[in-house]
Amino acid sequence: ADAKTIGVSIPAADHGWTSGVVYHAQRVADLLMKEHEGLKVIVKTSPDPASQANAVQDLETQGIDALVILPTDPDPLVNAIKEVKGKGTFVSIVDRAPSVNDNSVRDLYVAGNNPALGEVAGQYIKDTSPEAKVVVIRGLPIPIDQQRQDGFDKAIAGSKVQVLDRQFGNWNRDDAFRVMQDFLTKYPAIDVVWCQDDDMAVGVLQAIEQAKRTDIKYVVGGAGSKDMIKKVMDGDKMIPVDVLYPPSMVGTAMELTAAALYDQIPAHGTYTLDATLVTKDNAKNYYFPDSPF
Amino acid sequence: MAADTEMSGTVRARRSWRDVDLRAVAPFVALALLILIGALVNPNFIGITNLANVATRAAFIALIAVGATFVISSGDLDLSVGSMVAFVASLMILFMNSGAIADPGMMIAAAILLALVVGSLCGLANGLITTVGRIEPFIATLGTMGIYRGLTTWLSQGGAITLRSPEQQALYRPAYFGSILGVPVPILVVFLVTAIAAFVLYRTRYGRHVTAVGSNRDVARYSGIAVDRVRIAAFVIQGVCVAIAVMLYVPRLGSTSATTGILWELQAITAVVVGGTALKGGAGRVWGTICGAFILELVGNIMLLSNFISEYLIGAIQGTIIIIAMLVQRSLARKA
Amino acid sequence: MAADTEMSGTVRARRSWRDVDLRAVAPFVALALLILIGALVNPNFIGITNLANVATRAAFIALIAVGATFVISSGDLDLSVGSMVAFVASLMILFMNSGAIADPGMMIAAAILLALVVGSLCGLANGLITTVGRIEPFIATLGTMGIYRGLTTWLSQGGAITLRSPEQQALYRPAYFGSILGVPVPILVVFLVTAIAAFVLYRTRYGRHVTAVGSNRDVARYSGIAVDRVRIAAFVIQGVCVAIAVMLYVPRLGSTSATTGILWELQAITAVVVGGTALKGGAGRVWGTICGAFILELVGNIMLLSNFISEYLIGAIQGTIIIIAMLVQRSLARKA
Amino acid sequence: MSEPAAGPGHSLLAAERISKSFGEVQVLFSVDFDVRPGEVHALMGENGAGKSTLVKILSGFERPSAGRILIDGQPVTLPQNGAAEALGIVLIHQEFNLADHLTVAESLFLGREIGRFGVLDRKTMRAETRRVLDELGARIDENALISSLAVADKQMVEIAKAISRRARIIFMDEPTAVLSREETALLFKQVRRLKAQGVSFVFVSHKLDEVMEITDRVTVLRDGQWVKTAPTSDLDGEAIAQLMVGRELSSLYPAKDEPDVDENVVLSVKGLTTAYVKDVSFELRKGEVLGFSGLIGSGRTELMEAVAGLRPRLSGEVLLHGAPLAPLAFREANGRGLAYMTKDRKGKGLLLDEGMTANLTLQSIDRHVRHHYLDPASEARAMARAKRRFDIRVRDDKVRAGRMSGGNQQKLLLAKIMETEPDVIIIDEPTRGIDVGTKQQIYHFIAALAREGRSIIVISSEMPEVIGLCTRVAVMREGELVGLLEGEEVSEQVIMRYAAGLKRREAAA
Ligand SMILES: Nc1ncnc2c1ncn2[C@@H]1O[C@H](COP(=O)(O)OP(=O)(O)OP(=O)(O)O)[C@@H](O)[C@H]1O
Ligand SMILES: Nc1ncnc2c1ncn2[C@@H]1O[C@H](COP(=O)(O)OP(=O)(O)OP(=O)(O)O)[C@@H](O)[C@H]1O
Ligand SMILES: [Mg+2]
Ligand SMILES: [Mg+2]
Repeated sequence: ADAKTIGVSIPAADHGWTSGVVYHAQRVADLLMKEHEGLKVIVKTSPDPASQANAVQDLETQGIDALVILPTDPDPLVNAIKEVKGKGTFVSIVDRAPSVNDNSVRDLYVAGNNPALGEVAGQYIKDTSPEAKVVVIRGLPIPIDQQRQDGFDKAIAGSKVQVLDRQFGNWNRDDAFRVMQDFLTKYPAIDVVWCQDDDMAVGVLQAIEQAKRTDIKYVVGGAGSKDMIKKVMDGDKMIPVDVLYPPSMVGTAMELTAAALYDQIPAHGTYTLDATLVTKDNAKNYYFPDSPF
Repeated sequence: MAADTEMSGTVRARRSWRDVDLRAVAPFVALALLILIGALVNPNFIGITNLANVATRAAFIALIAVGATFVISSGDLDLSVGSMVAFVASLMILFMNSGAIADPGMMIAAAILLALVVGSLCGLANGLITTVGRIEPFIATLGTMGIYRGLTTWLSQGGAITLRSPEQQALYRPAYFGSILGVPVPILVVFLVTAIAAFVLYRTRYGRHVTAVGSNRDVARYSGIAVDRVRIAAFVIQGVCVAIAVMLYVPRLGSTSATTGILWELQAITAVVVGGTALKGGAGRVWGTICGAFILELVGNIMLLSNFISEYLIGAIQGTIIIIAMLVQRSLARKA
Repeated sequence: MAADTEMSGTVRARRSWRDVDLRAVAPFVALALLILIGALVNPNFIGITNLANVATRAAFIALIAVGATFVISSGDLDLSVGSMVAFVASLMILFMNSGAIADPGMMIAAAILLALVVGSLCGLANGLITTVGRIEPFIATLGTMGIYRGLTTWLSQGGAITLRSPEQQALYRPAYFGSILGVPVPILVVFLVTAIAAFVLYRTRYGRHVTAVGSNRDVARYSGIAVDRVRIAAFVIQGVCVAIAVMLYVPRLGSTSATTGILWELQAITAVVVGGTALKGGAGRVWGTICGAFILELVGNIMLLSNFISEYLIGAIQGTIIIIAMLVQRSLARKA
Repeated sequence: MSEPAAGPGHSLLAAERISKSFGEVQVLFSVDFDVRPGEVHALMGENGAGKSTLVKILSGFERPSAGRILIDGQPVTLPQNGAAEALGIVLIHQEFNLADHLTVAESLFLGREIGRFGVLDRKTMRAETRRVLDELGARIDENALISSLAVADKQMVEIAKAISRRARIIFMDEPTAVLSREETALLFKQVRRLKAQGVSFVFVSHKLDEVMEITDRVTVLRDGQWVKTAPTSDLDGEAIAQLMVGRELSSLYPAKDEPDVDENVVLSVKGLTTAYVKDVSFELRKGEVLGFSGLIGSGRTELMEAVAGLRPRLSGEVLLHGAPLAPLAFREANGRGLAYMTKDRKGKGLLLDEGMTANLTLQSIDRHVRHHYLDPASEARAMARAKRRFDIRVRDDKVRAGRMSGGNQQKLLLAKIMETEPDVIIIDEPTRGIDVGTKQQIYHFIAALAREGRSIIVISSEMPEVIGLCTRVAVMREGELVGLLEGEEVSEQVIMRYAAGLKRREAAA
């Protein structure tokens, strides 16, 4: 087989989900290199858009045939991606779509569905507890977080589900603990917590346990960390479900890209992954005990 | 009481007596004002549970900031404390998970000892690089900040490190969630540590030397003080304080991740400065420091409890409040 | 050449001539060493494209750090620059999206002017709070850091602010991606700004005053220098430098969000210190500063180009390299 | 040769062929020096002669480049950084060695705190501090912060610190430079008391009368070389001065030129009151040299800083050339030709980390701006001029100000102020730490300025200086102006009586 290089640019492992991304990217990179002789896969992580733009440039310097990128923040990276694409490199964008997302920017888009993550959570809450009073813990003030909020709002629109409050927990356990403690102080009755991220759910659960409050029926996280999936599997009352937002999507994109490079399948356009609702019944399909996330 | 000890530490000229009095009291006045505002914002605020929550949460930053008071008083700066928390906590949990000791009680004791040793060594490393290597503390500890954080990420492979044994967890949990005579353990720990720190800073030879080194290094050297040793010791004290904070942190969530302790260094330094210690070195105010830590946590708490602030603007308002608190403090200090 | 200008700016003792010589040259030696290491790590490294890329990327931090050199030389510190970048860039893009001016060229010119005005005003605010409010610059600018960041989040309503008109984008793009006589525009801008800054710092009355204020405020006051005005002006210069960085930033990414510029303040300060300026204030080294910015960017670049370092350890190794670079520099400076 | 070599048995401490170089600059050339038990030994020499360097070497703060030091006849290597105190060797530095954030009591015991197991016994230390201060007659609060002390009080703290140590030899590097006659007398009382107990002193001073009064032997250095060691009784002031300078000195003070009574009033202060100074009024005429005398802490510095606009004033008016001067308008005052020279040259006068030129032109930088940029050549010319005019002597032109000898720093500071070409000049302690030869030059310089029609206020703790230079002398006491002496009245006895509160002016004018 001929020598090809795939560059993979992903966010640095700064919280649970991104660490899952790094794990899967490296796992699939090894797999692919075993599968295709002569293929080199270089994985690079970056903490923020500006340094990711640098990383993309540096990958280009090394000479790559394809770029798989999961942008920390898509819009600021469009120019950098276009630069690569302009040189005829095959480009796959994963998860986060820029506002202009057509084939002038990329060849392949593997979409994690952020609005759907919010929508599935909202739908579940609306169905299980139609009159729920909900507090929401958001991530960081960046677009993907906003999309999840929008999806959630869309799902509960018109229902009797009521959002008491929204605050940022920065996708960080300690901050989520703090925010939850204050929510508990502020609201005497809360039915459901939606924190859209399993890392933050860890802090939320501790805060609830400490306050010994029994009014909270359950917590909906998201992303599918092994700890939370395990709880769902074990039938934990506080974590009845999880919304899948698998960090392994980066691996899917890498596999599709490799396939495109070696002309096994024509890979173009958009592949959207579901935001699957994980329940006690299907949980074991999504449990990866070896993953760091 | 707290303010009293502050002042007896450094008795001043008669002429500037009232002046100093107010300067030491100023952070406490700012704290009282904030509590007043909080009570107006939300009736739940003034409840025992909420105040206890806030004080307990402030414990981590307060403990770290007590250590930072030593480092800053001696004229240095330590930016690595946040990632040091993550690093020490990771090692501690990994050790507890290793099952090296069967008895959970013994295991926890050994883990605490390990945390203290690792914390001191991290502090020692900072101290040596800064003094022997003659690198500005800002840069030296920015470097070790990267190193400790990187090692943590590597240990956890980017994910979380979670305490596995439910037995250990159950046994250790009260260290954060428990209370003695109605006072949460973390608050007791903070007061104990601060009292010891105040004693060391104001009543011992070492504390005197810290002030002298921070105030004027040449003078200290000419007075036969081993300047580098004093500075290194301050970094080690900082490391021990970080380890104590970790001891309370681990039982809280029973896990660490790559995000643990991010930006805590800025919060600790802010607490120290809000508490009245000057960044240029010289005079340290330990009680002021923990007051500063409470102020910072209270500001966040009030924001969250208030109903009229857009979540997007919280950062902006927090910044404004800190500036206003400092202005109040300055104008108080200047008046007399 | 760069090092030359540095020295002619601050003429020193003949006896310590070699000594000073080396101290000013040290950052450049560290830079050269790094380039050597880079060449060994990856053959692509030494290519013109790569080096030009790195230099171009370093432009943001370099420009901000040039401003920081003034603030630090005058004995202050500005932690708000990172969020100031986000704030100024957001306003600039919002203005360009507003369609207030039809002609895209005119619009860009007006937007640049706006950025400069907003940047200066942000700097002015920092300066006034620090000097008139008599708040430690660390706290004052930590407060405004929260304010500028919060306002950005609010402006973007938690999302991104993206330049909409493709016409404007196309017209403005060369400001970052273009080159004149083969030299990328940002590199030209950096050198131009640094040359002007060096001139101001070493060859004007204002520059002399900055050094005096930074090395001893009382002496400056007793010499009839308007200390506060000098300090405020340094903050304003910092604001203008941030605005210039924004002018290059907007055409590069065409979009901002609440995460733009996070931690850039630490990078800028690091660049200044690695470049040989002391955080205590006093003599500033502008050329050293941009050398420091290149060093920081190069370290990142080498990490990325090398393929044998675990992703998780990058932070740790980056930290180590910075410490080693400083040690090299110190031992060089001490030798002569 | 002129002196029989002291046998080892006679010397407590002896230095043999000491040389010292800083980098390539040699400042001491094979100097011999010895101290006998219970003697007071004066070390004299021009500014920059190497006196401070020698005493630093003999007390372990600097290492000699060559030569050896003997204690009780045994060659030793002195421990560094004040550790020689354990051997009974104490140095009062020419420049203060106190930390701003400590109190007086804390400073006194810094590095040798009393206490057990590292825990301080603060009560004992405070009481002991009080005792020493009382012995010295210093009215300083032992709990006051060093940063709140006036320069002279800091000097007293330094002296108290040295005296409180159980010393065999005390080196005193210009301890009296900022002290008035009274404090000096109290200091000498202590010196005599300790001397009677067998303590030896090495006394560095530029004040010849003090040297004649207190010392037993004199050693003179010139340009880093040993010139002579002789019993003080064998010499007189003139002889010492001649040995130092290497030439004969004409009269120290120039002829006074009294301004006409109808000469314009250039500076008029009316009812000026600050936190400490109470209701002071005086006038300064064109071409006049007005002296301000008084004890330490009498408020002269505070008054003048308020006049110049460096300190807030509570009430009162200042007229410069007839036009009022707003409070705290120092820059404006500068622009209108008023200059103020501080006595705190390290804290407020010079940028210690900068070179001479940067310091010289700091206040007058506008004169060297051409087309908005600084003209280094013009600055260099100014520097060359100032060196000639004020006899600034350095062995290395690029030396940092902080490393210059004390006297040369003082000259640089004076030069810096004069660069602004002021016509009303307030000088606080003009000759602090300046050698006799240069003193004479400075006095003539001041007189020449007055003759040119400039007006000068001289604040000085050296009574002969005020008397020798000024036609009128104001005396202050505890923040008040208690006397304004003219003509015959300008004499040591009269000034003293006012300063001590034995006499005061009838109802202020
Ligand atoms: N650390 C140093 N580095 C370089 N030169 C120095 C240093 N210390 C002193 N010198 C130089 O040594 C010479 C002698 O200085 P020294 O302070 O001993 O003079 P001095 O006799 O005490 O003068 P003064 O009467 O003015 O105090 C001066 O030229 C001075 O600039
Ligand atoms: N008894 C006192 N009460 C309050 N403040 C005092 C007292 N004595 C002195 N001070 C303060 O100390 C300072 C007096 O020192 P200042 O330097 O003004 O006097 P001076 O006459 O110039 O003395 P010196 O001889 O040292 O030059 C003033 O600023 C004053 O505020
Ligand atoms: Mg001297
Ligand atoms: Mg005075």
